[in-house]
Amino acid sequence: MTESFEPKITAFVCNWCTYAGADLTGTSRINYQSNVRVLRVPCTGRIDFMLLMKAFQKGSDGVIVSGCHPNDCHYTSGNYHARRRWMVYKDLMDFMGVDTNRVTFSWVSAAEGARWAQLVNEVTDNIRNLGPYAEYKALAVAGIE
Amino acid sequence: MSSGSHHPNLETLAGRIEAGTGVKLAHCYQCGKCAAGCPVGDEMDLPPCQVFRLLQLGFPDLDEKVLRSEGIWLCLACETCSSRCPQEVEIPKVMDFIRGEALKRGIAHPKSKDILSFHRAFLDSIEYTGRLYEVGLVADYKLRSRHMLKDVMLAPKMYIKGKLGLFPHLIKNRSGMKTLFKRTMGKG
Amino acid sequence: MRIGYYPGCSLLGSSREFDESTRAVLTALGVELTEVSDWNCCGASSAHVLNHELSLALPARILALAEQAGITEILAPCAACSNRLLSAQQELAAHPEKIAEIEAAIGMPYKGTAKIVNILEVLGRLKDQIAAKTTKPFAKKVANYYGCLLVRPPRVVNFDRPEDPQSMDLMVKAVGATPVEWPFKTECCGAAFSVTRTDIVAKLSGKLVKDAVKRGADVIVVACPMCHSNLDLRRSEINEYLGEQHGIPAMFITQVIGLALGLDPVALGIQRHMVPVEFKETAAASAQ
Amino acid sequence: MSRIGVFTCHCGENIGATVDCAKVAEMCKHVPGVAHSVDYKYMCSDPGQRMMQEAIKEHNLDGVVVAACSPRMHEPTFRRAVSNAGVNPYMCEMANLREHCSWVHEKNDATTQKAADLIRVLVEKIKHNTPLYPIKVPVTKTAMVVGGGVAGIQVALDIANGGHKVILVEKSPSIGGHMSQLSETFPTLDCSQCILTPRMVEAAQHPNITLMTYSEVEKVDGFIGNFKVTVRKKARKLDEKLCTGCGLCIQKCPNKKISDEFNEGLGTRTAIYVPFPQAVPNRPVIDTLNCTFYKTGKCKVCEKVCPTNAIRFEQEDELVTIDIGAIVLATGFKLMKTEAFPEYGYGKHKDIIDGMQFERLASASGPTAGVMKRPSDGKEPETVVFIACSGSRDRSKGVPYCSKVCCMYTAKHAMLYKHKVHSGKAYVFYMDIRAAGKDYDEFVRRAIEEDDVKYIRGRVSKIYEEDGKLIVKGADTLMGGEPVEIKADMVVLATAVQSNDRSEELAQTLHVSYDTYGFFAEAHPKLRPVETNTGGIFLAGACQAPRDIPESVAQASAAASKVLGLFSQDQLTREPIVAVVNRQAGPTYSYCVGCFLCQTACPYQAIEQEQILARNGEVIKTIARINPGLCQGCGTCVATCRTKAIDLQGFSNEQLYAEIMTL
Ligand SMILES: Cc1cc2nc3c(=O)[nH]c(=O)nc-3n(C[C@H](O)[C@H](O)[C@H](O)COP(=O)(O)OP(=O)(O)OC[C@H]3O[C@@H](n4cnc5c(N)ncnc54)[C@H](O)[C@@H]3O)c2cc1C
Ligand SMILES: Cc1cc2nc3c(=O)[nH]c(=O)nc-3n(C[C@H](O)[C@H](O)[C@H](O)COP(=O)(O)OP(=O)(O)OC[C@H]3O[C@@H](n4cnc5c(N)ncnc54)[C@H](O)[C@@H]3O)c2cc1C
Ligand code: SF4
Ligand code: SF4
Ligand code: SF4
Ligand code: SF4
Ligand code: SF4
Ligand code: SF4
Ligand code: SF4
Ligand code: SF4
Repeated sequence: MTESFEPKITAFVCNWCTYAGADLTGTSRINYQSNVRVLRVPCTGRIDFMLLMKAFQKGSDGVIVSGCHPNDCHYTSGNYHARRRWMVYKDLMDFMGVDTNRVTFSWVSAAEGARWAQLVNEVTDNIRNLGPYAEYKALAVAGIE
Repeated sequence: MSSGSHHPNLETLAGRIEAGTGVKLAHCYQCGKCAAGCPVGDEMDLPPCQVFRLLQLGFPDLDEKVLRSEGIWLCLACETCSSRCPQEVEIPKVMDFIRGEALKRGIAHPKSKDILSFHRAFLDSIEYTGRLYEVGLVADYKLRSRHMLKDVMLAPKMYIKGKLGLFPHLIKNRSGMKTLFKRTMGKG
Repeated sequence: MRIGYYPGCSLLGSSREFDESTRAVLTALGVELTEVSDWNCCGASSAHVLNHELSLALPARILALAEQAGITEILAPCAACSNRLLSAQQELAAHPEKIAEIEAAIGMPYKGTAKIVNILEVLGRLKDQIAAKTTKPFAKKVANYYGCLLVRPPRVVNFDRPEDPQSMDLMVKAVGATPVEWPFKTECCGAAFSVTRTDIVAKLSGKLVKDAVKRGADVIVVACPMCHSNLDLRRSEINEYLGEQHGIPAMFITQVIGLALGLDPVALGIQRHMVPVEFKETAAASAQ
Repeated sequence: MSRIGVFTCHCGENIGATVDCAKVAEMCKHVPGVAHSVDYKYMCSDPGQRMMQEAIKEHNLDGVVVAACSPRMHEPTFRRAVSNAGVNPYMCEMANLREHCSWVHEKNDATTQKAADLIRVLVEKIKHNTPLYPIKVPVTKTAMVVGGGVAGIQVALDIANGGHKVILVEKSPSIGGHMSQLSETFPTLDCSQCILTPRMVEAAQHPNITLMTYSEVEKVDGFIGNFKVTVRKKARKLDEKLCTGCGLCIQKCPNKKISDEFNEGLGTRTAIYVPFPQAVPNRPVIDTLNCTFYKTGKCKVCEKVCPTNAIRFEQEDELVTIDIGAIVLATGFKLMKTEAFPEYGYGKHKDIIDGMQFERLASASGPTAGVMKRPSDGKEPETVVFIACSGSRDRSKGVPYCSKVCCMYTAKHAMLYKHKVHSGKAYVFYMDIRAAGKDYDEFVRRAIEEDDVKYIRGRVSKIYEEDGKLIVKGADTLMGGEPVEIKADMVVLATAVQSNDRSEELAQTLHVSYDTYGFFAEAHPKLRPVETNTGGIFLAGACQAPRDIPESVAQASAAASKVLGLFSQDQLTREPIVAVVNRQAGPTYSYCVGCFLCQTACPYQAIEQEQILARNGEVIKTIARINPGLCQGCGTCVATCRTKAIDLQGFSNEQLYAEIMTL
């Protein structure tokens, strides 16, 4: 664990809540660490397992998935499906040997600008502590891609 | 992400009640339906809904007021209140629990003595014989409560009717019974 | 039909006639009772007041003994007993983590598989047979008193309706009686205070007796020894409290059915009541 | 090879002060596929947009990344701009250098690097973008309103007055709903019939409104603007065109002892009947379950007396299918019955009635002509107990919610009773008084202060009958739970408002969501309260939640305005962000294996089953098909599909993978 390690964090966020929340972080000028790269999707319901795996494959050290709070989904129940699926994903990742500490599922609403900054900072620090995700390479060699 | 798990705080009486009975005091919304139907509601210094109200606030002096009350000893466990409570609060369970708490703290209402004497006599009878020995129970209760005269008129009649066995029914495995009591009551 | 039998303490003493009449009636109907051997008291209305674990362990021992004897269904005629057995069984089923300690206390393995039934459930199954074998219809007006513990709490006992139950009404109809409409079928008689607070018993039971008479009942029929004690043994206190003399008898449902089936009143323990079982005009007719 | 242009905006100092925009533009020049990269002070300004359009022409660009503010701010602006320059608008993406970068990070190399990264990601995405075209669907400008209570009538009138055709479907023989049963209405105490009947007549006579009473919706196909609704017209057993509503048949029908629904069982009616004298339409129906002719084959008195020979015993139900552009559900509620109260005698005491029965007793057109008489013996009740929250806010009865209207109608009932029986005593058992509308609390206070209604804060545990009185055992929690016993002559239970019978079935027929209690679910509780999740289907009145008349009517007008908004367009334009199921040539035809997991996951019921047929008509394969009219583009189906047979336009797997691969 070297001090100079700068983790790569990929965030999948929904357009309506978390993306807007992150916009609000900006409008409120709340500073946070710049390691995160945001990918916008219409709804967390759109996020599937392969996207997460691809992110790790491409060298992400940590992944954030964030959408609307339960019951607030722009698409009524997309995040409900997402939530149910995440449970399965976690198990699946566990099974495949992926370190589930490296995936953070969260809700950030359009009004929670500060929450977004806090989330990104927490995850960044956490992953920085965990160190680079070198093990993934081993998994990849074992052929899970 | 908020988690649904919730741990009662055992420092407070409300928390201990929740841990011990599964009843959350906050579920009671003070409708009074329990008091309205309780067969002894008019005898109680604190009707069931008041017991809940005082406990809900979590003020130690109010908790103590409840523990010292007579009403909690009058509850017959008839379950009228709990079967009608709109919030499905299991009131008699809480009554049981707080009586235990009052005893532990030694602040049970003086009038509880008779009732307690009876229950103690009852359990003693089971502890030693395995079954309830009614004559023994009544005699024992009278000794403990000093209500010597009460019921003396009834006993001979019952005897004549063949309803009072003069000797206890002893179960075979009486040592097992002792163990059972030690392991449960022993914990106090 | 074979069925396990847990009489409970009061059926050995103050409510012997409930035991006698239950055995007599069920035998007459071809039911074989296997008594749980070396059974202990269920703790009734006392154990839970003082110690929760004790109130689980006592019934658990009974259930464990029944299991050992291969009993799959136990009749507990006393409503308090069947209620306690059910409560303990359900609590242990919901909290299996408590079972180990209970097993240690009772010194036996516990599974909690035996089904617990009350007397009305068993009689209910035999209703057609009872109706067919009725030789002396019990042509009385009956106030059916179910008390608390037979139907409450509904989440535990899951039997009949919690208010205005019907099973006993249907049963007495089957033997020719007419149930009266009355509002106190499940009103508490004071049960547990039979010894300690006879004043409360007199007041609560007094209300029942008075109303039953007012609604024209010839007899109050019960299915619980505690109810019976309060309505029968405590009648003098009740009458004193009411300032009126009420001679309306209180009978066990099994005695009513026994009489209807033509069984010997003495075998049914009718003579053991404090309030004599006598009926105003129709008494003679039905005794014949 | 793509020719992509990158335009990096300084936003004055907003981006420029933190991110080295010139350097970013320079870095982007070297990204494969980028044909042009510049930075500029204000991209959204006129000169900025013009510069971009010129660059598109000059460099022959086929895609554009604008690296500026949030797409939630200016995406429409720049998409319009590129479109005007001849490039498909969906070939333009925005990198968020301001909200997600310059405003939230320190000024340093990492931040500039991040800015460049954000652009590269989108450059890769655009390489996989395909031109998309807005979806257009036609609109049938006829609305259907289901349910003819006050809410449904209001919706129908508003749409009809807006110039469009409305079909009002009502399951019972007359429109009017519960409001037609009410005596007087809070908070003004004006006569319900007096304000409602004119509306009913207006609806019946409106040239744009077609009433279909005694009818029910059987089937709904299609989507917003293009529904096909099948309605079952139940047989009235008479020819409505011939019948004049003279009522002779009703007078002569010998079968007079049938319990009357309109009077809530407090009166009787004949087998051929109109529910109430002011019914609209004023045409009878034959109740075939109770008619002597249908039971025994004899009678036909009605047929004999009818002057116009309108009776048709052999008439059958009729199914009609209608093209509809928008549907408004206004099917109202039902009241919990007194049978649901074991502790109050399971409904066996005649003098324990519910609120609607009280309305009928108090109504001048009711069975007692508005004179207070209790049902059991017709005596004037001297003491009446009203019990609020009966069954509501009661988990043990399965209704934890507040029914909202009963505090008010209970105050009204107590007041009406006191106005009719001056010497009478009225008690109200309540838990809280919820009277939050305009003039509502004043109304309740009036009952207490002027009409001397005694409010007791507590619930009633038991009611039983003794010596012709009802003994009400309650408690007063303001006196510490003191038991209170009242000997009453009549008890009125303000029973819970519940979702109507078979509302769940109806919701399923229409593919709208409903809550745990069977009330129809709005799209958003605050911002889209009259829309459902299904495009083109709207809600009004108590079918969505317990509501009083003012709210029902307000909501009805809101729903009507939504319909009118929809009908103001000839065609609907929708963003092409929709899912598509993969199709290809045989023998595979599609990756879809027909598991239809996607169908259950889709929140909008946008996924249908489609059969691929061989030339001889044989089904080769059944696959999923997305209806672009219904799909809202959430992408849930994409994530659900295990064979990756579905993709979401604009956020396809390929596009997202490309983005990730650039990280
Ligand atoms: C006792 C009582 C007193 C009240 N007093 C007042 C008052 O004083 N003031 C006040 O503001 N509010 C009062 N209310 C509330 C008022 O009744 C409601 O707000 C109002 O009736 C709601 O109107 P609605 O059109 O939404 O529903 P409803 O009146 O229930 O009308 C729904 C209509 O839809 C029909 N329908 C149902 N299902 C179908 C179907 N599947 N297909 C076709 N048609 C169908 C029904 O037959 C009915 O005609 C009172 C309510 C009660 C219970
Ligand atoms: C403390 C508080 C908390 C609340 N919390 C909630 C909640 O959690 N959930 C909820 O649903 N509701 C809540 N509300 C209620 C909610 O705020 C209101 O329902 C809502 O704001 C009403 O919106 P409005 O547009 O009618 O009025 P307003 O929000 O008051 O908007 C009126 C606008 O008109 C402008 N205006 C006024 N006069 C003129 C004029 N003459 N010419 C031009 N413009 C004018 C005003 O400047 C203002 O912008 C809360 C209210 C309060 C007070
Ligand atoms: S009935 Fe239940 S909710 Fe009501 S006051 Fe009693 S405990 Fe509380
Ligand atoms: S269980 Fe106790 S508190 Fe409840 S009604 Fe019976 S006596 Fe009253
Ligand atoms: S396009 Fe956005 S970032 Fe650029 S000047 Fe306009 S508002 Fe600012
Ligand atoms: S008698 Fe004939 S015309 Fe008159 S109401 Fe009846 S059906 Fe209609
Ligand atoms: S046929 Fe039926 S509806 Fe007609 S008059 Fe006879 S009973 Fe009435
Ligand atoms: S409106 Fe009033 S009476 Fe009705 S449920 Fe709500 S609080 Fe109870
Ligand atoms: S989930 Fe995929 S494979 Fe299954 S039906 Fe839908 S599109 Fe076809
Ligand atoms: S994208 Fe969403 S709305 Fe569209 S079909 Fe898929 S799940 Fe349904």
